[in-house]
Amino acid sequence: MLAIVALVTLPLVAALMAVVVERRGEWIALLSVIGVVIALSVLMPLVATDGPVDLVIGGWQAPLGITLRADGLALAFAGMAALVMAAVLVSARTLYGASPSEAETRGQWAFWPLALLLWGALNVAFLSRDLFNLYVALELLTVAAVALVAIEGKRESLAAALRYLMFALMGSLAYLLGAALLYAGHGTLDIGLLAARDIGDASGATGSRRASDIMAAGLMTAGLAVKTALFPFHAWLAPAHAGAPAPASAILSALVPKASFVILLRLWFEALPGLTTPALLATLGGLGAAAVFYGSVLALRQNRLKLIIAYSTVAQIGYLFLVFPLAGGDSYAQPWAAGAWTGVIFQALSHGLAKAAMFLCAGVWIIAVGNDRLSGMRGLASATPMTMSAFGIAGVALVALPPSGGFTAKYLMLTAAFASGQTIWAVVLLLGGLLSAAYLYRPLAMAFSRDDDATFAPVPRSLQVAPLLLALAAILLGLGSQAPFSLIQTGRPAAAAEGLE
Amino acid sequence: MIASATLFGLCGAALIGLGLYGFVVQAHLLRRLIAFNIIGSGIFLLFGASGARDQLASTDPVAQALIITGIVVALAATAFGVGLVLAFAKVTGQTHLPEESDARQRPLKAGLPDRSVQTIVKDPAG
Amino acid sequence: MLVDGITCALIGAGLLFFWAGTAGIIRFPDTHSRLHALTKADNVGLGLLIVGLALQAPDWLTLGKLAMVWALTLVAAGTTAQLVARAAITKPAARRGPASTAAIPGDTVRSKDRAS
Amino acid sequence: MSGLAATGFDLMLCALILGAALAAIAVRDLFGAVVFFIVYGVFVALAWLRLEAIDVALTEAALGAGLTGVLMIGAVSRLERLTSRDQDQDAAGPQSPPTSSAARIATMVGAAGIGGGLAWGFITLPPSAGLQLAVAENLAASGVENPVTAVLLNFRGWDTLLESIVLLAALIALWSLARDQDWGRRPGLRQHARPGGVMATFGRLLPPFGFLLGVYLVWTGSAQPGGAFQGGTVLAAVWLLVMMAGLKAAPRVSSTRLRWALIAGPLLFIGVGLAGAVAGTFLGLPTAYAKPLILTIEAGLTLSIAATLALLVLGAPMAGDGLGPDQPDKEPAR
Amino acid sequence: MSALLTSAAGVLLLSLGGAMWRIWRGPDAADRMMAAQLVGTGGVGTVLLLAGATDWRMIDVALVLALLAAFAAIAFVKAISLDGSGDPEESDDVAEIVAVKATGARAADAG
Repeated sequence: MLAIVALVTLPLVAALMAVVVERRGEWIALLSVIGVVIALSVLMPLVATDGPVDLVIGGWQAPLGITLRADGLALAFAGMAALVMAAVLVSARTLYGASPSEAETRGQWAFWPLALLLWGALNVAFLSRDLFNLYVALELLTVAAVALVAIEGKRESLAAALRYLMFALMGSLAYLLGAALLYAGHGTLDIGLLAARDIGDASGATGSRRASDIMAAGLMTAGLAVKTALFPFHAWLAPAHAGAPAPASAILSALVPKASFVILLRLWFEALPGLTTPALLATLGGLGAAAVFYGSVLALRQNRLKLIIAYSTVAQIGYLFLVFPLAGGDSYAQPWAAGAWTGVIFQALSHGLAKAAMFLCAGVWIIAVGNDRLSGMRGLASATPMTMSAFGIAGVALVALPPSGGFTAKYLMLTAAFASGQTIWAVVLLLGGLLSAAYLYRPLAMAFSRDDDATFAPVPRSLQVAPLLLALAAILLGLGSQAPFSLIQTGRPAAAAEGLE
Repeated sequence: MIASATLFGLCGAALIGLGLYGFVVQAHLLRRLIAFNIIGSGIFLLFGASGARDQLASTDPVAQALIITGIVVALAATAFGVGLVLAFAKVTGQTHLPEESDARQRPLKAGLPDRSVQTIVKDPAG
Repeated sequence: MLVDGITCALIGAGLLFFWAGTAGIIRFPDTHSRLHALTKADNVGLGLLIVGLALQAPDWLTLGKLAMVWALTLVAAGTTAQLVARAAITKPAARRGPASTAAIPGDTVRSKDRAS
Repeated sequence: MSGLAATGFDLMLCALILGAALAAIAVRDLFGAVVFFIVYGVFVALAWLRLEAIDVALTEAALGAGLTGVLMIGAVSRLERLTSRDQDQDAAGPQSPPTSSAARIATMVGAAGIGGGLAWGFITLPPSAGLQLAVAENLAASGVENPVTAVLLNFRGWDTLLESIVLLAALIALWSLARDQDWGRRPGLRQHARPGGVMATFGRLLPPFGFLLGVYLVWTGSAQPGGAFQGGTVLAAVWLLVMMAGLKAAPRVSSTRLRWALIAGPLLFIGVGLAGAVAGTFLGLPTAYAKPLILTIEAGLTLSIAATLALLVLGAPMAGDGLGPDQPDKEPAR
Repeated sequence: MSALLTSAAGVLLLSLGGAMWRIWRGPDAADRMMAAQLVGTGGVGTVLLLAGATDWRMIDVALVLALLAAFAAIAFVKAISLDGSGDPEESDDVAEIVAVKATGARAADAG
């Protein structure tokens, strides 16, 4: 129980301390990373063997109080977030670290609390069972994320931050309105208690299918989709993620969309499974498929590395939404639903690790070259071999080649697609993989082409190690998939085993 | 009590619609923030009214607490938004976002002041 | 009963002043005279309302709060009326909207994008 | 009779709220929109009174109508200065193309559809008392008599803790928008007023009242409507007024004392929560100590909220003109 | 009495419609702000009447409203002052200093 408390409060306390303590933000962040890693290493085996652990805050049971629950889904994402944050904090030291003798600068002061607050908000979003508490966490996440986009103060990043803020604010409002309607209708905001009311299941004793419930579900889904940057709400993502400094981009792209996606999973699989209809599932899947193609095509057309990586996120987020049709179907018992659920979580984890690695690689190359244009990348492979291999390995995970975590994900999802007779989604998965190979080929080819005249600024080794470790973690996720696989199964909602609708 | 709750709930729904229209149609960023706040208070009214429709006692205290939290959070977002708009205006001299196509980021044109009046609505009084 | 009657009379008179203020702010031709109308309503209308309500006050705390509301509005109305009037008369800026005059040093638009 | 008068009042209030909102969106002039928005806040506060939600009405009056309005007024003024240089003010530049009337009508239809749908959903909701009963049952164990405060500080204290951190996050985010060379300076424009003038006098006269009111609202919040957020907002307004009247300059963002004040509330709150966690329940307030603990947390929160809100209104640190009684910034504090 | 006070609150509220009209029409910023002040004072009066009609605890809202209305007015006066942070009572030479400083800073910016 103390471990759960540590998981959600340590980053927040660290952020508060980073506000007052001058020029030592990096060390405070490091301490909190160590603390969270310890908490996770206590919690993960415990949860994997004994099942989910609840933390009833203040001792007030829902519906009056708020409960945090450490289940497999929450811990898997919290673990991924901790890995990414650790790597990012190491990489950000060159940009925002300060020696205690120098005067404090704006970036050195602002980056650490913002990154830590974002992390704290993420952990709350993964663990909380209360829809309104999740709203507050999402707002904290949004404010910190937008600030990180704007932190360089360039006109492009300010414009990107504003666009992001406008989208995110509307998303928050839609989500809040939905949560308010659910509370008004059912007198609780707790996901478990909502599930117990069988909302939408008119056949049950307590169930009903009310206009306000359908509206609430639609509004919350739309709001969360905006925050996850699902096509067609993706317009804010690429400029925002590409406009931020590399460590911030890594957090933004790898972690931030995952928070709203986890809430979306919990909403449909745990709280309101009775409200799904085949048309809704197909729509969400269709938007996901559109995102895969549209994001990939846009990634193919970019001439800047960070934009390629950012548009790739649009495409990769599309895969996540395939869980809805894949876990659906029309027969009774659906053995594939659990596979689809697990596969999508693997996809999210693998994408998080690989994408963070790629943005950190881009950061290394920006230091070496001075910008992130593809044309400037000639000869980088021989100049920065370690970073090059990190990028390549991350690419393997992104394209979902074996033995990466991405491959495990695609394998599970493909199996689900074929088993449920929904071949169309299998086609999306396969074509998407080809497209991602295509858009990653261009920077790779450019980096491997020889250019003997090119001179690069030296890059500290510590900066190059972090992305490599992250990329290796993405591979390890596939090689040692047994442990995460069983962790994800703990506390898996019933709908993820029996299928939606 | 029942009647006023219903009335204010409907008023909240109307405010959400109004604010949404304003948010979509207007390009001026400050006006969009105003529209955001109008939607927000519409949501709160709807929420509060739904908790006040039982005539047994006063408005649901949990709903009230959530609304207070919501108002504070909205203010925080608004204040940061205003700061962002000012920073953007300081760098570009503009008060709205440039149109942006997906494929390529067009560079911002600097230095052109925004004097556009986005709404063309007749004065209802005359 | 008598107290209730006095309350009604005072509140009625207060409302009359508020309506007079509103009429003034609609009908008077220029900013300065409208300001005059506003101040009347503020000071006298609200004052009458408060005296009327004070007769109904259940306890001393409420009475004290009523007095504080009145004091607050009196001071605030007096101050702001004077300042707004001065601003409206002396500064052409007030005619069109806030600030259409000089730019401030710390706040000027940078001619070049500082980062690129 | 009473019902009729009340219904008439409610109808009129709804009309005014909608009218103010419509005008805030439709009026041509930006400053007019801001003024309508302030007026709108006043009306919405009245609506909360009609719904017998006095706590919310206080918050709306203080934050919605008050601070947000002041924030917007300042923003309009600064925006006009930032965008009005060397161009004829009324010349239409090549801005984003005005929304076509077809798009406008489509938006209108869509927004009306959403509003109408919500209205329908609202009407078809079965009446529910929410968690009123659960709160009433547990009120005795919460340590306070005001049910809203009980929810905010005890039953859902975790929400409130995160909320106070959101405020702080917004301030960090706002400050991070400063230019690099302005770091360490004072936030916002340098305020100045004629010493001994009307404004300066007002700035001396009002604070005692305001301070009393703010502290009273926090103190009374445990039994009656009021609390840390409402009281903190009033105190923020008082502090802002003192700064605007040129009596005291805003503190530098590099000030360590200021930074401790900003985090004191959230830190104290988390500290109490962690102490509870060690004793067995995270954020658990044992009934016997609940009231003093809540009052302590509220005192800390009030300080932090007041400071944070005031600074949020002031804006990012910047180089000012330095005309006030406080001397110009010669060098940014290093 | 309660009904009478509520009716009085309604009558007061109705008068605020006129102030809304003035905000719409302007023409000056000062006109708008003055009308908003009237709405603020009227709002305070309405709160007081409602408090008398239903629940005296509502009177705190009137206090907050009165305080913050005054504060908004000060913010407005500041906003329309010469440099956005001044006082209309400051003498003209202050205005001159502002202007000189502004040109100086522009020159520094350009150089």
